[in-house]
Amino acid sequence: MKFGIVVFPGSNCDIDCYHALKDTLGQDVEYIWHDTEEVKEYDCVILPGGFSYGDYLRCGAVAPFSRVMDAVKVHADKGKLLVGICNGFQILTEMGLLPGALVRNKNLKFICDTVALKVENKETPFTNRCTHGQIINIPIAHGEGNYVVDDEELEKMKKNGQILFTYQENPNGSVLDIAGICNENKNVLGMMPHPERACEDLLGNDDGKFILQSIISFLEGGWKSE
Amino acid sequence: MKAKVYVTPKKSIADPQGNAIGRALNKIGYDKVEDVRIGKLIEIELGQITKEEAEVQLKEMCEKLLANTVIEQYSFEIE
Amino acid sequence: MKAKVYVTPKKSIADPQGNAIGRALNKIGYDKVEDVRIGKLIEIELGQITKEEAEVQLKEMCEKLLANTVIEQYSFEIE
Amino acid sequence: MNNYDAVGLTRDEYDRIIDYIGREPNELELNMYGVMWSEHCSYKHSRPLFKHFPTSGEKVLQGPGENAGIVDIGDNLAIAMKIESHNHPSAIEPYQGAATGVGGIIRDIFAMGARPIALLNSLRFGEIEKYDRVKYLLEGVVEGIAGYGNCIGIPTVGGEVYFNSSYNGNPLVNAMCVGIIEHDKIHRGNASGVGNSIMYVGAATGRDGIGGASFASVELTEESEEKRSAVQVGDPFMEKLLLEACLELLDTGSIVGIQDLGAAGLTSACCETATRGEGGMEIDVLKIPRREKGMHPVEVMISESQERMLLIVEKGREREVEEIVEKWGLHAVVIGKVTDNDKLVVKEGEKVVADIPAESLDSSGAPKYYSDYQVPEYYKEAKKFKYNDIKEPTGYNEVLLNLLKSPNIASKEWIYRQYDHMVRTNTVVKPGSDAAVLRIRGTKKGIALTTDCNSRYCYLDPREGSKIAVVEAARNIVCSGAKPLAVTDGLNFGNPEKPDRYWQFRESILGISEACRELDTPVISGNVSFYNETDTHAIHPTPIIGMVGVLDDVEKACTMYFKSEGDIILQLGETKAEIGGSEYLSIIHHLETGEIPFINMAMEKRVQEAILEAIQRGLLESAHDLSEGGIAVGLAECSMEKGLGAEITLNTNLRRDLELFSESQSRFLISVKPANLDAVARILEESRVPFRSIGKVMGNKLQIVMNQETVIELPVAEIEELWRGAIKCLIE
Ligand SMILES: Nc1ncnc2c1ncn2[C@@H]1O[C@H](COP(=O)(O)OP(=O)(O)O)[C@@H](O)[C@H]1O
Ligand SMILES: [Mg+2]
Repeated sequence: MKFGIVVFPGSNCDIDCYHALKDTLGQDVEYIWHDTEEVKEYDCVILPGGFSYGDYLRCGAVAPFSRVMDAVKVHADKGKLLVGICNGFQILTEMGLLPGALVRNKNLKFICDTVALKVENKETPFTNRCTHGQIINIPIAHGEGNYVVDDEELEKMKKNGQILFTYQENPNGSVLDIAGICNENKNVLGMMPHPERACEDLLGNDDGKFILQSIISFLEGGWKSE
Repeated sequence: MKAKVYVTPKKSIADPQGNAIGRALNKIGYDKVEDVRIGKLIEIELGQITKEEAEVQLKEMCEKLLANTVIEQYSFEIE
Repeated sequence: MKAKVYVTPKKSIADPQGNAIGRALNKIGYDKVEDVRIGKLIEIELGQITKEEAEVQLKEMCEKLLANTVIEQYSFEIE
Repeated sequence: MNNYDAVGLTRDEYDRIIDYIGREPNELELNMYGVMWSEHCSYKHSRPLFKHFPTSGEKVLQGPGENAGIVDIGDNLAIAMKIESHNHPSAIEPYQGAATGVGGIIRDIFAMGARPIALLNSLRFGEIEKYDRVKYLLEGVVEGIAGYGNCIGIPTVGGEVYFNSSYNGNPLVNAMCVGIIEHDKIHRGNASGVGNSIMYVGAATGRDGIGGASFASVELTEESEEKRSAVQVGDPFMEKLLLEACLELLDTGSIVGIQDLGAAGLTSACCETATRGEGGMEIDVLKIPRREKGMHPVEVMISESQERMLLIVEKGREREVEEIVEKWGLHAVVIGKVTDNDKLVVKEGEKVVADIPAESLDSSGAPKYYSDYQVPEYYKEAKKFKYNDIKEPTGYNEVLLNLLKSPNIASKEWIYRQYDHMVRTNTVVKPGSDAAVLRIRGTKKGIALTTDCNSRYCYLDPREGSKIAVVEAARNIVCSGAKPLAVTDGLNFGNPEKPDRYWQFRESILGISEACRELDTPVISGNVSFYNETDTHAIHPTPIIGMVGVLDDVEKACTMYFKSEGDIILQLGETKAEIGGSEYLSIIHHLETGEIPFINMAMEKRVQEAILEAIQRGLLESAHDLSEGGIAVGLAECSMEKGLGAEITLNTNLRRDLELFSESQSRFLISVKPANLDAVARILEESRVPFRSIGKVMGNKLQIVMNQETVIELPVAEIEELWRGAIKCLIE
């Protein structure tokens, strides 16, 4: 079982994901440089947080044109797991792999804090280790995490159980307090909060493990076909 | 050749920055201001290229990168 | 009445955003792009107000709030 | 005759140039001297006093004089650190001024070969309640710091913010960066090896910041407001690429020397690397990548465009350097070579446009001034204040609430919530406690970081106040369980050519030096910013002390918050009738006067050592030093994080307001499990530290009974709401 973390110019949570998976959870994990075409077989690819290409113009707008992204799309199309955290979530919406978009926080400020999330659907590769309605505390650090999506799409997402995490106290103005979603096929996750920042007692919080462990359990249990 | 690209948030999409600026303008006395929306003005210097070509390319650039058509609309002018 | 305000970085001021987007456009194949500068387009809905008044007010708003005249220049149009 | 005035030089200085080069300088040369001999670059008024600082020690691997200081933390690891001011640029364009301040200090750290791991910032603003401009500055500065630090992915883990009328019109923005490095990887800005190539990497050079260094060396007047071309724009994305590229390059062994381009741009970088290395250098301005057309050699040589580095590359390995740099999406170009003729030669193509002895340009060649100094009138006047001059307030609940919501004491959460303080997942103690603590990966160790300076004390008594700044920094470090190691100082003062200001500066240096010597925390780097004054007044002397400490076991890190009900609260140190210069006097009685608290260094050291021992033995639940607002505010601060109240009894002979709000030094609040009380008491007794048990962590109210009378009784939730929301409330 292998994790791959894509490194774009300007990524800065790549190393945090790496440490969380490798040091804390003992997983096999590698960095994937943005400028490669060939991508090995990974079971789960992570687009980490940070400011890819400076996040100039719009967050995550340029990263989809990196050479590696064709292969990442193929990976996702095969039904394999693709996770976008923070900037990674923004990139996934820019690529159209997830619906909607992320705009500036309602208060127009960058917010770094630890917030309470509610798990809305535990029947996914990303949440199977959680209980339904469980509250987990996960850090956020973003200026543009205000999720917007049209009503029609939102209805669809609700019906499909694509809304995975909601904020208990909405920090950024997201519609329906949305903090994290997945695609229809439930193999692509996008979330603004950073589970990789909450994997150690030393840092005061290890709730992030619920999410990363869910992924590991899912992968260990073999592919679930729906 | 020079081009100007205008990218603005779609009507249906909230514009927190525009709202904040609108409120601030009201607060400092401009009470006629009813609505403010903030978009982008992108000025592009294009080299030797025909106007037709420029139009094709600009449209592509907007669709691909300069605007996120889920939330934004765009238009452009070539000088 | 509707107005459009254009705010752009002054010529002498570096525009890292514009440069980065210029480079990105080159990289995805638009090699004719020589320079990109990114500014703001602010659309303002003004209520019942004469054109002259609007002009005076818009200039003030730009100086006070809409543009940071230390690094930006502005212009506007009234429709 | 050239116009030496226009480049900020005096007639005498001009003559000195002629002495050095044996002829009249041309325009380019004159400008190069102008920027290099500006106060900002040459330290001409401050350098003579630096000899007082203790700068060496067993653990110091690099003292002042390089891009940053370096101190050993064991395990073959060391910490690089430095603080730098960006006051004038921030006064004019707060966002970009602060952002480029952060960018500049980060470059200083990775120019040593260290990986930046943390940022701090020390801010001073005018009266926020009174002026919209101050709010604008605060918002802009904080956003600028956030914008840069967050994007580049270095956590901003601490700092301080104070408000005082002396900063009306002259805010202070000091940024500090801390990096980590292995002992054998330390690099320096040396241009050594004749024939080695000088390479330029990073952003193109534009006309920005022209005159920036000389600009920072004049008072803010109407006229200087117009020199706005000096505004530079930060590009954190470029800097991230530059940072990664440089660190990768330094690992290849192809880099002989590395230097960031800061104040005075290429001129300074070339001259400094040349004089530290073989002595000479030759460069061609036509090779410098430019942002604008038609730039004159003068503009290229003194431009302060951001995100640029100079590399001295082993001859023959240029291609290797280019490849790595290109991998990161940047370009590197050869602009010249190292020579050994002690000259800095600038060419424009084949034409020599400047030819000057490199040493004459830098601080060894620049003039030094020993200004006159004079004790100001206010200093003696202030000492006449007696506390009997003020009336004792009635209703201490209200007094405490007023203090807690005053911007100097109120929570700074509105600010640090905008900073990513967690990225890189090493932040063990986040902003909000006394010092930030970071774990050092691959070891059991941690480091603690803080910045401190009570500038009101430094105004009323620059020498004692500066000592207190150092010991307060050390207290914050000690409260988090770390042993203080070294200091970086950001000295912000008024015009040094005025005798009273120079006196303040001199006294302050003497105070810092004494305290650093006593605590064995050498000064390893620093920065001086003079001319922080407007037409009407100077700022309070503000010598900001940035300090690093080390924890051998990061798991033992301690915070200031009460942890559980039933813990016993001890006050260490003695409370005396010391209210001069206090926050209480300022907020409640609107007075900024009096004799500041006395500091007994011997006692201070004993208390600090005792606390450290107790924390290292795992005996303390919390530790917090008492500073602004005295014991009443201190207790409130310990209560809020977890909403735990306290039942406190204070028996005293002092007037009640003095007991509650005195700012006597060397005092701490600790909380202890009853089972550990004896062990803690033994440590304190052995160290001859006075202490008293004052109550228990209990309930959800803060209750203080004094001499049998309840003087304060407030729900923690109420205190907290007010304290947490105060700054936000003032701004919005
Ligand atoms: N500008 C700032 N940036 C980041 N953190 C800050 C800033 N100002 C204050 N803080 C944090 O708020 C807390 C309280 O600061 P302060 O009152 O200055 O502490 P102390 O009195 O113990 O020195 C500290 O953790 C400090 O690091
Ligand atoms: Mg403290």
